[in-house]
Amino acid sequence: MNVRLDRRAFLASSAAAATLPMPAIAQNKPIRIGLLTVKTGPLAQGGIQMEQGVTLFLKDRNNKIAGRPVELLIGDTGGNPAGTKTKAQELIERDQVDMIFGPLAAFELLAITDYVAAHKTPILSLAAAEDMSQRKPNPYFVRASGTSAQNMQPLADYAAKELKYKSVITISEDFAYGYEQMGGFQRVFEGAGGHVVKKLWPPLVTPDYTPYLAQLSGVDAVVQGFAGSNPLKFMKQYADAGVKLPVLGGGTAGDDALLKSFGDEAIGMISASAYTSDLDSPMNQHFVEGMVRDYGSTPGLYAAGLYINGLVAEAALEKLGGNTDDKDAVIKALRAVSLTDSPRGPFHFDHFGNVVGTVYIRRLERKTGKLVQTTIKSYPNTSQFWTFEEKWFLEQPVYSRDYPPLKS
Amino acid sequence: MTALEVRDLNKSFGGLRVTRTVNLSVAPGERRLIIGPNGAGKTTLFNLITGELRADSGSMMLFGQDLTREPARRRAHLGLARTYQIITLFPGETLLRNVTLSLLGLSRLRWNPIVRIDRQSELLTKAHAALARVGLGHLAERPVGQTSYGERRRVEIAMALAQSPRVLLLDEPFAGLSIDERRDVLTVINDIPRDVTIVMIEHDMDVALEFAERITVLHFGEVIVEGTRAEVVEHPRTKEIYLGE
Amino acid sequence: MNLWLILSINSVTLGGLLFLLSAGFSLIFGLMRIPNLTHGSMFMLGAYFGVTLIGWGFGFWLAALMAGLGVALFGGIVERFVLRRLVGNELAQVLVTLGLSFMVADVCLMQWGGDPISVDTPAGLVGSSKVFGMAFPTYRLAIIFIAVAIAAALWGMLDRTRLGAMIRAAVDDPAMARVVGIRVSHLFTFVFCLGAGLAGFAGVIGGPILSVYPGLDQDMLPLALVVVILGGSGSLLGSLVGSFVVGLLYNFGQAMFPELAYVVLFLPMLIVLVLRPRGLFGRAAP
Amino acid sequence: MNRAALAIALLLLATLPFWIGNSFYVNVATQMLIYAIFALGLNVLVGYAGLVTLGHAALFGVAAYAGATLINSGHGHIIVAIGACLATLAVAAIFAVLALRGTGLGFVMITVALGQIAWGIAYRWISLTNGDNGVSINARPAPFGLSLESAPALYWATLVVFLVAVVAMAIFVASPFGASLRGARDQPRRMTALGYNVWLIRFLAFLFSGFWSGVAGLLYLYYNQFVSPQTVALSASAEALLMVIAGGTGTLLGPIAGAILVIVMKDIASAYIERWNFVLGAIFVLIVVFMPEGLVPGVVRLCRRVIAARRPRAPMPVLGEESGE
Repeated sequence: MNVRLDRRAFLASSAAAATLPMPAIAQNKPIRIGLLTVKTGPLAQGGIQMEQGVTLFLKDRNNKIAGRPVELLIGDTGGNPAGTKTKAQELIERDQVDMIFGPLAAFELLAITDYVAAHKTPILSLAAAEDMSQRKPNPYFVRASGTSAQNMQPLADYAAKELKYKSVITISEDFAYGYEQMGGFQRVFEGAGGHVVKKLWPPLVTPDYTPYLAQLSGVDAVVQGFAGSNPLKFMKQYADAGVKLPVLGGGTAGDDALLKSFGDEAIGMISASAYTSDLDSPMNQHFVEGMVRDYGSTPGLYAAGLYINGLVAEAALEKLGGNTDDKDAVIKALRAVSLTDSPRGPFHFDHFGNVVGTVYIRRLERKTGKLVQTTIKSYPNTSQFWTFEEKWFLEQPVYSRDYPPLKS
Repeated sequence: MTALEVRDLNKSFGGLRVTRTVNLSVAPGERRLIIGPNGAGKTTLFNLITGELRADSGSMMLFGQDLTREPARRRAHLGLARTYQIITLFPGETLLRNVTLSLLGLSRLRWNPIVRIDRQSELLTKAHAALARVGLGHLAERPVGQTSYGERRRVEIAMALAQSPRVLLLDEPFAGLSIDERRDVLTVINDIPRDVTIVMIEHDMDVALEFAERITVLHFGEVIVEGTRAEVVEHPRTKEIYLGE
Repeated sequence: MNLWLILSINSVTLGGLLFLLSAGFSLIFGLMRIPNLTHGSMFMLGAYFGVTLIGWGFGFWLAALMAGLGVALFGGIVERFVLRRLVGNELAQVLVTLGLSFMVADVCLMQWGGDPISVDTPAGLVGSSKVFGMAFPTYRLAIIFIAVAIAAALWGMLDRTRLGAMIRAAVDDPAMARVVGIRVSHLFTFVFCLGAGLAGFAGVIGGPILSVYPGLDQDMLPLALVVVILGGSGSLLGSLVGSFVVGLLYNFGQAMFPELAYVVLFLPMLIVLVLRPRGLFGRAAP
Repeated sequence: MNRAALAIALLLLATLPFWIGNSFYVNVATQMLIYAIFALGLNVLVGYAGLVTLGHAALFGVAAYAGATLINSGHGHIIVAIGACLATLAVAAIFAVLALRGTGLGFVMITVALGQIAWGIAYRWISLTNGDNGVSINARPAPFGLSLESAPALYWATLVVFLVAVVAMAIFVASPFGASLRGARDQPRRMTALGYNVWLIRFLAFLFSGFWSGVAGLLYLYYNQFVSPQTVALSASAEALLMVIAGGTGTLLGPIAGAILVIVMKDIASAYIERWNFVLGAIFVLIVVFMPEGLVPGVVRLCRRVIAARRPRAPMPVLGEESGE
């Protein structure tokens, strides 16, 4: 059994502490990390991987960071904003955690960002909402995974310059994450001379994509930005409908955690992601091995994101000598972290707390019977602003359903 | 002026004509009996008069006032009250509350969401009086569920009387009662003053004939015979379709 | 490429799948007058059973049948031990089926994890076939045939057998059916099992298109609801028509009014309910 | 006896932030009160009018969205409160007119359709509702200069509204109109023959119910400072309905108990029981099967039985409050 220090385990150990004198606990107060994740409902897939990522990290460190034991407190948000708020209150007010990892979805993060900032609690989230590190920044926010568009901007560059595509149709879920991904793609693709012919937005819950698939024709490629289990459904129906156009995808669309679920229909998909399981670095190999060993699956963005959060926290706390009393110092140290080796390669943070790191363009292939991602190009030091000037970028509206508008 | 006037009333359910051009004219203060075999359309006629069913054609007047287009609830306000063959009370409530609801129906107080219903002394006095009138004053606080069938029949009548109706429709008020209970109910009905016109459906000929002044015989939705007690009893068609059986 | 023709044929495919899902829902609704809120869960449970059975080496079709039977058995247990105690109490049935759907969803999450699981299209039906000179996914065409075949079998059962006659009688007038000596309680169990089984079977059949994931239950339940409202409860023809209407609404609505995708689905349901408030449930009214 | 119990309960409620310790639990208590108000409002329809709705979260949500929109456009707390209530009442009126076309299951299904349409709009009408990401408000309003920023302050404010709601319900239930509503639930035909306008009674009850749902929705906004489409979803309506039914329909305490039960499971037990959704589902099933009348009436029944068993010859205690002198 792997080491899991959740609240029940903690309660058990403190009950033991009540009967047996254990002075060590009193002397060495644990660092408390709150994990906001989703363990019930439709988003549970990503949430469970998040928990696996951080659990593996703590196991690798024997539950110790910067010389102090770590206590992981897990809150199940149920995948809804009100639940996230309640769990954030539980972690901050009752359990007084030193920092929060998570939550998963943008709407969860947006529900608590003001609250977390008011309580000066550092939060290391995976949620990709652009404005969290752009127009409405939270000074206690750190994001090692990236914005929605951060992977898509290099993907557009690759599509236009290397693949020489001239026209595409984009398709993504009808919510902010989808808009922001496709907005980023469109701005860069059109800047490089490409043309986005049509943008399709199926609702998040769409049992059948055929009405949309019927509209995919007359372009060089299709760009899809689905998340969760939707990429599976989409690729399957795409192949079944007999559409032959090449497919480009974002980070969640080609997430490595889906490799075990994809079939041959996904072969050839080119996706851009901040994490790729085929990255040949010692840290990543160690991480992938650990995930395969403990959970039997290739890790994707969610598990990697949380493992990386662990690394970030560790680097920062080591610099502070394990002292978490001054939250402003903690957030300062977190944002100053610069790692050369991590499962996603080297990265550091910009002044908004958003990651600047490598984006990998991968092709999905079948090798020795297994589906794998093969990196075909890397874009190192990619910022959320891509090659645009930050000031100009922030003056533009945030990417949305209709921005940038389609050119006729 | 007639108390209740029904002209050329028609009603069909699907293809089945349950009321065929029925005419009925009841004088003020009259005791009218409506008889007819099962399925003759007696209760349907009541439902049409009270507006619980919409007539396909025809018209109805209450003391010269046209009822035809009035919704059922308005007809109650115009002075029409009824009892049900299948007892229709508020099962979870006390007898007092049942009668109170009946009284409230015609009072503006029914819309009041603020005062306490059990502090309305005038209303309660009236309700107690209505129960006393049918001999149930002592059971006012008893829930309907704990009363006998005969008592419930009397509550039905008490509720109708509480509405101070000008025309009262009684739908088989003796159905299913024991001999003693019949006597009680008959006393109640006989005590109703003459300013209330009564139309009654009844199967029990012994009690009904004693009560009725004029009788209407319905058969397959049609008025076959109408007249005084003697006229109807003597009529050959009556004997043929009803008494002869 | 003719977009409208493609959309039409896709509508029919989705309609076929929805028919498998909602035929049982409609019978349960019509006969027992309960909105069975576990029906989406039955669909999902069937799909997960199918995944496991296929994993054990059973063929797709056999797995679909076995999953259907398994879910039917589960439905039978639910009916016998829970719903049976609550006959006539709609409120309690709503609550209990809702509670059960929570439980099923959580058990599935526990047992099969949060990852979406894809179901391979059965061999022989992979790829696309040419119809009217256009490529259509063969498996989708097969679903249409399955739906029609099951509709025919159900129709035969309801119309030609004694059991079917009893079900029809009980749907039309439960009180009368009891009077003439039909064991309505046995019918309830049978119909509930049948409905659950069909939903479970549909879950496996839908697997290659929809894949299986937590939340599948909540995606499917509203669709079944719309079908039954549009088509009328307790009527096989109604569910068939309703399924295809929903298939059309869904496909054309998504393509033509993407912003109003949900409104397009639920507005017709609302209109039918408002304009024919008793028309569809009228038989239940006193 | 009863008065003493009531006084003690009030005292405990009023002083809760002092003895409950952590502000997290104060917040949980605030949530309980908010959902109790919502459930009390819903109970008017479900319990007293006999109309089961699965679309009430839409009314809750309308108030929250309207409130958030008004706050973000810079309006003061009075306009926010009035505007949110008016918006809720307007939507409730539309819902009522449409839903009251049906009865029984027809009514339920119409409310489902209406709720889903409301959800679709919240989700899709992005210019108004900001879609999936929801609408945030930066700060809680300060009605009459009282800051609601701290957990106890909001708790007390909510407690006041809650007590008003409870008193309003108690008065309503004991009033002639309340009696009319229950009459229309049990014998609509008879009520019509007695001269009642059953449709209008139900319509007004729907508005009254909607009003309290709106009040709860506005408090929810103040509490969370956030509203999103999930607030309006079918599952939110179902959850509220579960509170009412599990606690006991048509009782004053039932919806409150139901709200407490659900919030305890969601907010507190979920930290210790990983499979809390399963447990919540199981609790509902058990309540329905073993206490079909709901938790509060069921417990009262059990207590009576226990008392009766202890004192075999004692007369049945009369617990009905309705017929007080």
